[in-house]
Amino acid sequence: MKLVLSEEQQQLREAVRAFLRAASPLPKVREGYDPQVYARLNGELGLSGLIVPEEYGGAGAGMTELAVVLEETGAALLPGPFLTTAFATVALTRVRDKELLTGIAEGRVQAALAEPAGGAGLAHDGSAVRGTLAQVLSGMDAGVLVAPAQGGEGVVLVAVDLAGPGVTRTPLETLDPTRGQARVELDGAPARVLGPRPDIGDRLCVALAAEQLGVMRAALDAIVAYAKVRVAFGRYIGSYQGVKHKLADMHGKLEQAESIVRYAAWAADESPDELPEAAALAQAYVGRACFEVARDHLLLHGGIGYTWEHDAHLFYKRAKADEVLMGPPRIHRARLAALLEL
Amino acid sequence: MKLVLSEEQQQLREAVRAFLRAASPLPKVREGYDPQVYARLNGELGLSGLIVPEEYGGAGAGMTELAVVLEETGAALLPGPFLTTAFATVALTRVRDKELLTGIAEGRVQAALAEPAGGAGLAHDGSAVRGTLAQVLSGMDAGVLVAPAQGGEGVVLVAVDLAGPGVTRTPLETLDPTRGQARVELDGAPARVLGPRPDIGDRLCVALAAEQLGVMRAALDAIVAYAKVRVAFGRYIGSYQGVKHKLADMHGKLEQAESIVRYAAWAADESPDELPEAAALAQAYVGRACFEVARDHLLLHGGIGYTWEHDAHLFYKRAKADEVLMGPPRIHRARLAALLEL
Amino acid sequence: MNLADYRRAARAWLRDNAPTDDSHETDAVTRAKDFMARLYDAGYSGITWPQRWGGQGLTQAEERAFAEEARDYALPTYVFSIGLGMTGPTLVDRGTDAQRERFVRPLLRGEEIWCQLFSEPGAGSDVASLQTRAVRDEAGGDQWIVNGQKVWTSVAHHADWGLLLARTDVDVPKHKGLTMFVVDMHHPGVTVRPLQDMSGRANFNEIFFDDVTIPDEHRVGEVNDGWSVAVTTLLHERLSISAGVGMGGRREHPASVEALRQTVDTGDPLVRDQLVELHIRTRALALFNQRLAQETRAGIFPGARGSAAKLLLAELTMFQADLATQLVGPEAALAGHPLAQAISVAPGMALGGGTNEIMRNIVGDRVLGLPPEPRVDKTVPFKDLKVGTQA
Amino acid sequence: MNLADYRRAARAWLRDNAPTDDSHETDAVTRAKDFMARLYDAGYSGITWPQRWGGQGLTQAEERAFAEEARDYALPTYVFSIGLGMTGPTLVDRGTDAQRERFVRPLLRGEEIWCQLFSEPGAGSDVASLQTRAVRDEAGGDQWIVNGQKVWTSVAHHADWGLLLARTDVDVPKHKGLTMFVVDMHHPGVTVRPLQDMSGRANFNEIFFDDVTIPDEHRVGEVNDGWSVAVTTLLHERLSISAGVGMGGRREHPASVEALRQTVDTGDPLVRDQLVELHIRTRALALFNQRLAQETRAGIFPGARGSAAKLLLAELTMFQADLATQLVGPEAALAGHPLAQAISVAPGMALGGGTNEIMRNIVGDRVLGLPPEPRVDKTVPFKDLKVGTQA
Repeated sequence: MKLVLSEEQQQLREAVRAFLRAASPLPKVREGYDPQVYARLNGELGLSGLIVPEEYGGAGAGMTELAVVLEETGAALLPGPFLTTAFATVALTRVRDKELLTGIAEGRVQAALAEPAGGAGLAHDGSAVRGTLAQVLSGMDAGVLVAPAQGGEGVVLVAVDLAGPGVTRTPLETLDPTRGQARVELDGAPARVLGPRPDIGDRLCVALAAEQLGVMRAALDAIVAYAKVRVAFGRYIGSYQGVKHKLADMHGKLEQAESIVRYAAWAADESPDELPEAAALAQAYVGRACFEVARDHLLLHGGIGYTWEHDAHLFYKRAKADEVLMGPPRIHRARLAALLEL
Repeated sequence: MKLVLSEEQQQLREAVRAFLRAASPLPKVREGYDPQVYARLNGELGLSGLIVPEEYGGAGAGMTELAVVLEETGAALLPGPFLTTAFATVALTRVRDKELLTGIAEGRVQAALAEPAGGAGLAHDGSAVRGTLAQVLSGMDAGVLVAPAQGGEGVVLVAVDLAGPGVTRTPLETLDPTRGQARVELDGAPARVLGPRPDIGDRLCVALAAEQLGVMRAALDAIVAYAKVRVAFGRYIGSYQGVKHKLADMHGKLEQAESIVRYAAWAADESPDELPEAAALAQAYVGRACFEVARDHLLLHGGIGYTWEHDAHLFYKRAKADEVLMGPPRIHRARLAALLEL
Repeated sequence: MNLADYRRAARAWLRDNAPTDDSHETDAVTRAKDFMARLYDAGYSGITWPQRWGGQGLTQAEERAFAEEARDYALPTYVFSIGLGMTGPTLVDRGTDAQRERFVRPLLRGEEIWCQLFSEPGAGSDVASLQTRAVRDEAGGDQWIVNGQKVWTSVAHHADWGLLLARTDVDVPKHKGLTMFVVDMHHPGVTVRPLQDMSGRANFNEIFFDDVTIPDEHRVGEVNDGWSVAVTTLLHERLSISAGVGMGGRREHPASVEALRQTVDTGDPLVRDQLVELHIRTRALALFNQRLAQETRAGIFPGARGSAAKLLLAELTMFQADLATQLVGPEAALAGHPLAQAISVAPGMALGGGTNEIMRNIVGDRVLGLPPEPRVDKTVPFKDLKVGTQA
Repeated sequence: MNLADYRRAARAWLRDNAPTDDSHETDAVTRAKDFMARLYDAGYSGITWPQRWGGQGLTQAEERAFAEEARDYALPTYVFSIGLGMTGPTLVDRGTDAQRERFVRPLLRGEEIWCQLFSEPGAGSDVASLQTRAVRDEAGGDQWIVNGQKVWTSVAHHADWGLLLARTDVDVPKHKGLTMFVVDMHHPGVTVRPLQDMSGRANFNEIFFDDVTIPDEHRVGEVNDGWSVAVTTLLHERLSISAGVGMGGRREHPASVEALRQTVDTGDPLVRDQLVELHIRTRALALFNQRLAQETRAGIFPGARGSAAKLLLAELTMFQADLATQLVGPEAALAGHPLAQAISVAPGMALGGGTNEIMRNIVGDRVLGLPPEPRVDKTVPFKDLKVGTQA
């Protein structure tokens, strides 16, 4: 088991962190998805091809490296389809037809994966799909939809050009102002069958947990920094045990969350037997801890944290949106119960 | 709805509190059940007859008054069969044969009620009972056992002389050193059938919650007093927010617990339709709150609270023993779910 | 008139005069002012206030009777709430006779709207560290010149007058250099800017003062004795908040047990148990509030114990919005979903009227009598004190 | 010898020499001393300690290799743990050559047992406020006379020597008037009394000093510089605690998921979910501890982050005993039930080695770099300082 980053992985982290600090600071995050930032993410850092196999033009890295990157994009609250494209890439590396991977690796294609909790919401006839997806993450920003669809030979994964015919996209305003969703209606939209639907749920759990780890880390950093400069009653608020002890508890959650994310990513790469339990653990622990830390970071800011112009609510809302992204969080606990054969 | 004590009820409270402070201080509590204290409780305060109807020599008071008294006996961690005799009295006022009530009112009889969660553990043939009761509260201290038994005409309540033939009592050492339990085996012990088993579960819940309210109040009082005299790093520990804020949260639990106990006792006396929900609420909230307060009161004492000679563990253990007295606490939550038709 | 008659008369008046719907055909403030004038003329505004200044001079009993009769109506008195709950009582307690004469009756009749100007960006929980300056200018006819910024001001965009706490001496400790004023909100140099909260709504304002003059006759209390006046105001604020705690509307909350049982899967025992937990906490706090209310009626003033109730309400509000979104799942993250709004406004209860930390200090100090924290800010001259946000 | 050979040799030695059962046929201390002598003679005691004083002069790598090989054995080294983990390293770091010569080798060979005498009834978290006095008596041949009381002393009833922190000057601030000594535990005037904890066991002692003399040559460090020596000892204590955190035995705990799934009704979905919660918390902390261990092996010293792990362990220990008794119900309240013991000992983890509040301070100050609390006790002469328990 490997819970500590290698030197290369640390370098990757530093590079992504430095890039995002400069290219996507929080004032810019409020402006939403910027394709130019994505172009640079690919051009300068090659992130879009990170987990694409080398034969399709990618770097062939594993979940451990993807987790390192998602932690940073999470900490930066990077807007746009980065997470969902990572989800789609995880899916695309596990189907027969891998052609889309090249476009993703080159940064030409942003793909949105729709993976509704309760099976396929679409039906296909070999060349076109019909059906409605109620909530597609970054559905307005992505160019290609990757989704499961029911056909004659069972459930397969299909790819649909979101700018093509038969597609109606409706933007949904979301709690999280930094990342939107769309309702997508498909009425005979041309679709390409990629192969049988792969089993990727565990890896999505790990990827999302990595983003959540970043969100909680950045939220804790922000409130710790504020506690060192904000004064009340003549003392820095961080010197009051009422604040200090809460921050210490938040730190304990962060340490445990990071340990779990490293473990789950390692399991995805190296120990598939451990992956299901590790993935369920990651969502069950990290999703909750992320919201709790983001919540307390907001509350400890006092009144200013309640204003729209302060950034605290951005972390709080991303944390809540992420917590329920894959369904009511109890599903991860139920899965743990099943895996532990309780 | 009445959530505030009347002047008479406040006088009752003061009288019981003053008596117990003098007659049963904590060093004496460690010596266990003292029948002489009970004799005075009856002689000077008439407590044994409190809820016995006047026609049987009692004061004919309601659950509201009983709750006031149990709060004080709880706060004092009074050893012996006071609670179980109160339980038995609640039962005896609701059966056909009320003869035992006179002895209870006079303080001659201490009765232990055995009310196993899962129905009757005993069988009777009209004149004698057989069977085993695994845990009878104050079973070594009481003179009479009141318990449900299965007979030809259904489940009835029977009374058994615990000093009589066919009775084997084995003292059980318990977590709570201030109040013991006994295993009681009945092998043809002479029994008197009192009448059909009455439905008293809700009232027992309320009575126990009143004791728990007293335990948590006394625990909070003790740690608040200590926080005002104990110094660390040149300051009273109660001046540190780490301690102060925890005590404030404990106070909030106490306020809510008291409100619930007053409400549930009022419902028992005045609004039977509300009683089942109020009683389940009382156990679900007060049982948990009592343990949490007793736990934190112990922890905040620091190392000294971990010693046998300090009293903190007596409250902690009583709180835990009370929490599980009627079964795993989840049963009260399950009952609430059923009553709310969730 | 005995109390029963009083109550009957109030009931009849309300039946005939209370607006039954909240339709927005005419301007809300105009309608509110119109209603307030009728309320005053009928003798139901300022029931316990002194007759000399326009009140009715009656007792708490009449006021309570009217409040109980009014409970089922949504009276449009929101824009007057600061004036009626805080600034008016402060003027009655601490104003000069000239100020009472000038301000109280129009306030009670709804002719003039008031706001309260204490909080600043750098002075939240620690109000007395505020930095807005008032400098005396005797050349200009004994007046004061005010510069600075206030925040979290309700109804300021409608207000005619504001009760302003400003610093008049920086060479003394922070509590000892403050003075209270009445400021004309229509004066040039007063800028009111709506402040958007994290839910996107603008229920509050920021106020900027740029060389705003105030005549000395609008000073409330002595120079540099403003903190004691502010304490009066804050006491009234606490009373009016705790009077409102636990009142009305909670059953319609989208995160209440009643609402959730309609929308979530109660076939799942875990969901059911979470609703039970929410029920337990909701009932526990509701009963505590009812007990406080019964004690108050019995003459036992709750004092700082109301802060415990406010703390518990803040925690419950956060808990239930959080729980509800977890139970509902992905849909709760859509901006149009009632729970998205609930999770966005939930922190407000913990931040308005004192943070949870301040509430815990109050309960610890005043209810439990715990020793105070050592204070570093009570003796240092304000100009040497660390305030606001700084490294 | 390369590391692989070292490890093989250690494995072979342990296989042949480690006691395989813990039977109590002979006196436990006698058996422990016998084993310790063999361990020392085989070169496995004091692996990293200087050769000059009886150690092996090897590196952390060898020590870790031996510890890993020894993990599966229950070596009877408990009575030596204070000497090996705290007082011995302190003497090596801060003792005189004469002290090292006299004390270190017998300590490593298990010939003499040590205890540590810092805590007092009035000085728990705040060790430096201790009141035990050592007064110099030059008349009696340059010696010190000690009076006072210590508490929470492990293995004191077996100890030959104690490392004693005592106050030698009350006219200076509390940290500046302390001196460290080695005290003979067999000296007349030393009384060791077992201290029963709340579970009824006596794993600790109270020690009373009544005119106990100590020769000045047994002073460790300079007069009034005892606090800096104590800091060395406490650093070693923290290292040896954090090395032990998360090690062994937790799966056999009666409140572990593994134990509970055998005894409680997992047919109830609510019970199952509670076990899931316990699993989540247990795994979260175990993985954190493993990450700290991997970082340590990679040369990243965890420092104060170990206090976060200790805090989490204290909370988990309390949580799981509490949860387990709730799940089991009335039986858990019988003294013979394993969970009755678990709930009785659970608070100990939060109270030994620093309360949860102290741990939170350490994490806040040293990990997060938060500003310190204002300190009132650093400048006041000790005799004027409030200490212990007083109104």
